[in-house]
Amino acid sequence: MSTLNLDVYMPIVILIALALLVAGGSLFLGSLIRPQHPNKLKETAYECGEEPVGSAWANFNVRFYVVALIFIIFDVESALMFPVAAVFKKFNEIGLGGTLLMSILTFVSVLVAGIVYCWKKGDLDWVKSFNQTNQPTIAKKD
Amino acid sequence: MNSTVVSYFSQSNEFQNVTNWLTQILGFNASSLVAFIIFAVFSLIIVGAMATIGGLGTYAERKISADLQARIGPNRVGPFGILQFLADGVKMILKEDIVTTNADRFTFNLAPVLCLVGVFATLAVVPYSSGFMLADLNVGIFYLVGMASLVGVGVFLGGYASNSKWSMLGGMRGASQIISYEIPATLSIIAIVLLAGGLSMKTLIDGQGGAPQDWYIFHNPFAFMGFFVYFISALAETNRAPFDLPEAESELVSGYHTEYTGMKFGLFALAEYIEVFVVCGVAVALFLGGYKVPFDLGSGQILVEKLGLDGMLAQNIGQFLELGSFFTKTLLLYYVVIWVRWTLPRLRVDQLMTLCWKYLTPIALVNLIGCAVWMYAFNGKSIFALIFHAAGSAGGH
Amino acid sequence: MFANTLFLASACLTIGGAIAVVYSKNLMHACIYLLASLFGVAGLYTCIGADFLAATQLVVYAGGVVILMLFAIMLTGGTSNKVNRFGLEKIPAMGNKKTFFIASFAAVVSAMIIVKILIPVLKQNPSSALSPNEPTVERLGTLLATDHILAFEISSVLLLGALVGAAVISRPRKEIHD
Amino acid sequence: MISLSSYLFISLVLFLCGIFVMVARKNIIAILLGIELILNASALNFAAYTKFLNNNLEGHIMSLFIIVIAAAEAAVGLGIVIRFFQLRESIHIDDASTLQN
Amino acid sequence: MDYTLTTVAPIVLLPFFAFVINAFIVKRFTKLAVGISCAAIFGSFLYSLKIFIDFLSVYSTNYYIHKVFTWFDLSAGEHLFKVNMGIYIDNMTAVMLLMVTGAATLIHVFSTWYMHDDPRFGRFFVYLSLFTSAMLGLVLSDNLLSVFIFWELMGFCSYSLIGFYYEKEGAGNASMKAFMTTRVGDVFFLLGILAIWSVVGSTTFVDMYAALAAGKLNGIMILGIPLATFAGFSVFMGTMGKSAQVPLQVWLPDAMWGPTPCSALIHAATMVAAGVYLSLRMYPIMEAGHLTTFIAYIGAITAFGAATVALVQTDIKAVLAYSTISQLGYMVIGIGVGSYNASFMHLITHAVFKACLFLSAGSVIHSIHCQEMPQMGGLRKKLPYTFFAMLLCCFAIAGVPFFSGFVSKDRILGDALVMATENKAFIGVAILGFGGALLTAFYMFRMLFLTFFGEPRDHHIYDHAHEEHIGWNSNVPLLILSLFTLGLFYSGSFTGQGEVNLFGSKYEWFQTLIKKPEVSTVAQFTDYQREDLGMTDTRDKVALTKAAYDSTYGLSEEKAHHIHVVHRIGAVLSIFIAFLGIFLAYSMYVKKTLNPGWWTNKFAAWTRALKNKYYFDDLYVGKIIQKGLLPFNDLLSRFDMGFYDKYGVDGWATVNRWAYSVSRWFDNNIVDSGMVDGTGASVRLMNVVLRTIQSGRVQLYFIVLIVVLASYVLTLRF
Repeated sequence: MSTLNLDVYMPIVILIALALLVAGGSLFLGSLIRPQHPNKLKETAYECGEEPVGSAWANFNVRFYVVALIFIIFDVESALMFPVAAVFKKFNEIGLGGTLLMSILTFVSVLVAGIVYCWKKGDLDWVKSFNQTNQPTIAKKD
Repeated sequence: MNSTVVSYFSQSNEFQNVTNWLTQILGFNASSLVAFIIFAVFSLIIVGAMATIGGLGTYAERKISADLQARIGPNRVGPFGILQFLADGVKMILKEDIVTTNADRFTFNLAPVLCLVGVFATLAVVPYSSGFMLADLNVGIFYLVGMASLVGVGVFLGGYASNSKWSMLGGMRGASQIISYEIPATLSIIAIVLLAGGLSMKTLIDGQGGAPQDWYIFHNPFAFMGFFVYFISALAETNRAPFDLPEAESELVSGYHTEYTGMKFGLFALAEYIEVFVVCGVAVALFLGGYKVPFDLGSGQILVEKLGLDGMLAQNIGQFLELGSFFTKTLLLYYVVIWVRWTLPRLRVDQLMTLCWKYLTPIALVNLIGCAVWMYAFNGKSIFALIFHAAGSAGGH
Repeated sequence: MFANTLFLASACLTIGGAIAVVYSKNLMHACIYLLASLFGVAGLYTCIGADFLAATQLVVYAGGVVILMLFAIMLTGGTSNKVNRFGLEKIPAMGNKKTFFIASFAAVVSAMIIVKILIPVLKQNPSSALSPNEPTVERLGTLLATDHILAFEISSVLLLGALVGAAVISRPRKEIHD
Repeated sequence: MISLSSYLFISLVLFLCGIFVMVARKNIIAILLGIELILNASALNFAAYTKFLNNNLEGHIMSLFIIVIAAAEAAVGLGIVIRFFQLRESIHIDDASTLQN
Repeated sequence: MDYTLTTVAPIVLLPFFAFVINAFIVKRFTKLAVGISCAAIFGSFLYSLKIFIDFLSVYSTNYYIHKVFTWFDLSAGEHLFKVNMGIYIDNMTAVMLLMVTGAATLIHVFSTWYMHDDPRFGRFFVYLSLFTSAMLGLVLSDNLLSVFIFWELMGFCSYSLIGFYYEKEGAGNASMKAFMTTRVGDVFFLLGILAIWSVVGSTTFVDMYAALAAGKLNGIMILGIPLATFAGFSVFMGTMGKSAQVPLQVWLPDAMWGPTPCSALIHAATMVAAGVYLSLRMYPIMEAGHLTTFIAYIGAITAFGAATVALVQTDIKAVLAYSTISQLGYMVIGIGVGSYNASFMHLITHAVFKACLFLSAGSVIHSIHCQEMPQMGGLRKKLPYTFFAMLLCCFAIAGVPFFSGFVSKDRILGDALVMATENKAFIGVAILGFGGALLTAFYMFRMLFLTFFGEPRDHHIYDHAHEEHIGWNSNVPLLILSLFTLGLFYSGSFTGQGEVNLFGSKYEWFQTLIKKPEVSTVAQFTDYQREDLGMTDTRDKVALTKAAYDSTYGLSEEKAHHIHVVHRIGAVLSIFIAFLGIFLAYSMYVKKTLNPGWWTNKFAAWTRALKNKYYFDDLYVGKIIQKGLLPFNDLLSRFDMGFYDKYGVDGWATVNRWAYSVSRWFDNNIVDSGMVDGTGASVRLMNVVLRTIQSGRVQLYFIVLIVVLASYVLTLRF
């Protein structure tokens, strides 16, 4: 098993364990010494001193989702770009930089087309312009 | 494992002796065990150092803000109030732990731990010096990006679990801000990866030199812009001002950790301050020459030749110089981060999104393409190399 | 030693997470368990030297897909049980005894299929001599830039399609009537 | 311990959990979770086979593209779910049984 | 001179890219689009000129360039399935390229004048670019498959161009007619390709010649017909469709519905030339299939029949259209009588003078906005340049010595005469050929005299003829083209050997460069290599000396003498015939010593037949489609209704109904009587059953999927 060279990952595991340890340890330590006087008022959610109205787990605006969507597309794009970018220097040294450059350009430009589309259609605008009346209506009904 | 702590130590004879001795005693190959012990010790050291830096960060923040606002700041605990962070820590532990009735307990407890795990795991690949690196992964920077995105999940879950409207808004905003700004940051990183030709931190830093003209920030105009794009995105990713929308106290009370008290809040804060350090360290490693020291002092060769020092000793001195170099640059950036916080007003949420998607991301894409074209056109030479080459050929022969 | 530990931990995390996803009664918790399971899968990738895949797993799943799912859960009203204006159960339950029974039937049947297919494969006993792990990033990059260049380019078109399609679908729109 | 059969076993378990979730749940998002599990199982299989059988990295490429496709699928799938929710105020799978309206 | 695929590709790709770019920008930047099209075709022309000059500098019959690459390879083990694509350039291709690009360039230039006030000015050039690039691709192709691809592309373009004025009903019908008629030929062509592929395993010309030489095609029968005959006939059917031979000639006269420049392109450089070009390439197969007599007669009938129809046409473009069919007939005669290079030469010369004629006609039509010859007359003074160009072209087409038409047509007729002396079967061909030549001279000069001579018959039109609107871009193409109607350019010698001879000489470049692909000698072509990218170049330079020429065309002394004598007779005969035709036309339409009305009255039935184009259209529409296809259609529909519906569908319904009733009884009495009580009709019951299956519940589908898969997999034995 020593051939697998997995020892490099040791510190990561150790650090994750340490993080759990620090968090758990401090919480456990605190639970021994800290006061514990819960009452009903203390355990209500903060809403500027008023009684909380309803649950906070309500519907949210869909534009959060659109942002996350563009993000995940670019995330995946970067995941594909990383290895190609890593070999770019090597390819450039052996004289294949031009072809790789072209393929990177193609790849990126297609995605740029996507973001331009979203830009033009206003998906990137957080506040929609006022003459645009396509605000979500159902989501706000209840 | 070519440039981690263990490999650095394994250069010395004592390490071999200890390993052999342990192997004889225990009856199996103990190199892994020794490595584990060394890693554990150094992880503890780093975590300790980071906790201190995080704590000192809070102190520095208050002190610097006081300076900027012509106040004195904390001055009671210890000399110049420097032990203030210890007092804060003790206070955190002693505070009552409140979980609201409607909260999702499991998630509520998990969220700060997730943040902390994400940040601590990134510490493994931060290059402190050429010999003092916990893990030199082949995918180092990419791994860092992945682990750092755990913080977004933590923030979101923290906001969700509280079941408070302020928290929920803060959590949603925080998560979408973190993921949004990850894009320009990642694109800037890809541009540097293009220049360096590898993902491991060692490769990224070895492509640079000690002197500023060898840093990637001055490699070409696009990388120069890329540094600022990365730095702004990093600020936003760590929810620092002027991007502290998720915890905007004037509108969201305290954002996603409104309902958190005591040590759980402390964990969020610790994670945030350490993350600031990490992103500053990454900025240094990627753009500002990392741990490199001018005149190749880091490897100690010059000390051996000029001063006739022992090889191992010279190397150790070099390591400390490198550590100093890295920490100096990083802490300078850390200072800039705090400075920015108290100088610039907070952005509105729509300005935040506009800045990310309509300015930083297109600029980062242009930088990426520009770096690729530069690499292709000038065969990977930096702008200074070109200028020196041109000047040399103009002046000489 | 460490390799085995890492493998066991990852495997436990993976399987435990997956089973927790199955038995969780709360959608949000199920999502977190899924995250744990995906983390375990990343660990399993590292155990066989697929370091880049592991990092991709972290970046895309932990950073991307899980966040997206959490957002989607919030956008569809969180996990609280409510009754909507049609009198329907708005946020459906995570299943009941009947569906679990059917699901276990389906799982057993598909397990039979897979085992039936796998047994001859395992009987051939492929060489279990492990080759040492090597850095994969450069090789992957070379493969992506040469042999699989078409897939690389076409995946950008796929992503473009996904972006445009999903943006169009989820764009806020005024309802035509009512 | 690290062997092909153990990897196949893990991916089998992942796959079965995915199937189970897909069939047992009535919540569309939960079903998407199950799909993610299944996709992960297949990606893991590819990586394991390429490690234990031939050690060229074709399987890694395949896994990489599975991850890419899984992300795209999640994006579009969740978009559909959100749209459906906007129309019907429900994410019950049995409400999504008609092609029109 | 080292051509590869990538260096030759611009010839095709320049117009093609012009097409692609223009398709996007044509709406907004019409002028720019037109400029791009013209520049692209001019670039192709320059490149073709370079290739042509390079080939001339080698000056060898055997020199050729053949590059192949593997398009796709689906071979699995023994089973080879590999499709190659490539280019094949020999002397013929080089000449053809020059002709196509040259004529197309001039037509493009002319169109900038002719179409400039058309609302769809830009779109016309989009089509022109695609059309030209398709033709160039066809010419460069080395195999039948890519020929077919470009062939169909041209079919589509001609469809678009003929129906360019799609507001007019006639144009729409004409485009449909052209498309459908050529489609009849195309189906046969495809059959021929498949037949060849099935035996040769490749569609490349050289492979085909090699297979022919190796005797692979011998003894293979398809439907009781020898393969060579079948394939040759099928491919020739394609030619008949594309090159408008009897009986598929009906589309070409209607093609004049398109704008005149596009008619010029179709009739001269591209579409109809493609058919003849293909036949020339496939000549060895046709020869091996003993099809020459058939081909010669098809050609002769076309040549003569079309000429007779042209006699009575009054529309200037119709006359030209029929003259095209007639001249194509001569080319086909040339193929039939083995006059290979004369046929090809006629293709080139005809392309030049026919393009010029059409452009001149376009000039006339655009100036007076009228196409009817009886309303013209006396335009000589109004349109002097056009008149000059048209005069030269009429000399050429009529076969007056020193003009190109004489050089090529005379040789075809001479060879026909030679064949007639050797083989009695060809006597009819020769007679029809010479008769057609007489009629050609007559009707061409009839057209010329009616248009340009005499008194203006319609003063309104005459006065409004506006020469002043005619710019350089209309006259220059005409004059350039008319210059090339001189025979000198075709019968001259590029090597400096020998004199320019009235009857041609052994050293004229056409005669020496264009050689019939002889199957015995083409076997050497098989040794070309196919490497991965196919960038191999097997060139075989043979300096052509007189001795080499004589040995190649080695003929016995007496036979050569015989041919010489017959050729001389044929030449004298055709000169006589040409002048006779011109004289007749002159005396009828200028001197008016002969009254054309008398002739039409005398042969009234014939005139009617001619006016109705020998009733071909009526035959096709009235007899074949109405009487043949529609009843068949009826039969099929009756079969459908009477058999399928009655026994198949209704019977199945009966079975189903029976099943419903059984299941209803079952459900009613045994399963759940309460459930079925409400559902009266069995159809509704079935509805319910089906609805439960088709519930839209994805999970249910999924389980069914798993179960089905399991039941399949678990029965397998590994």
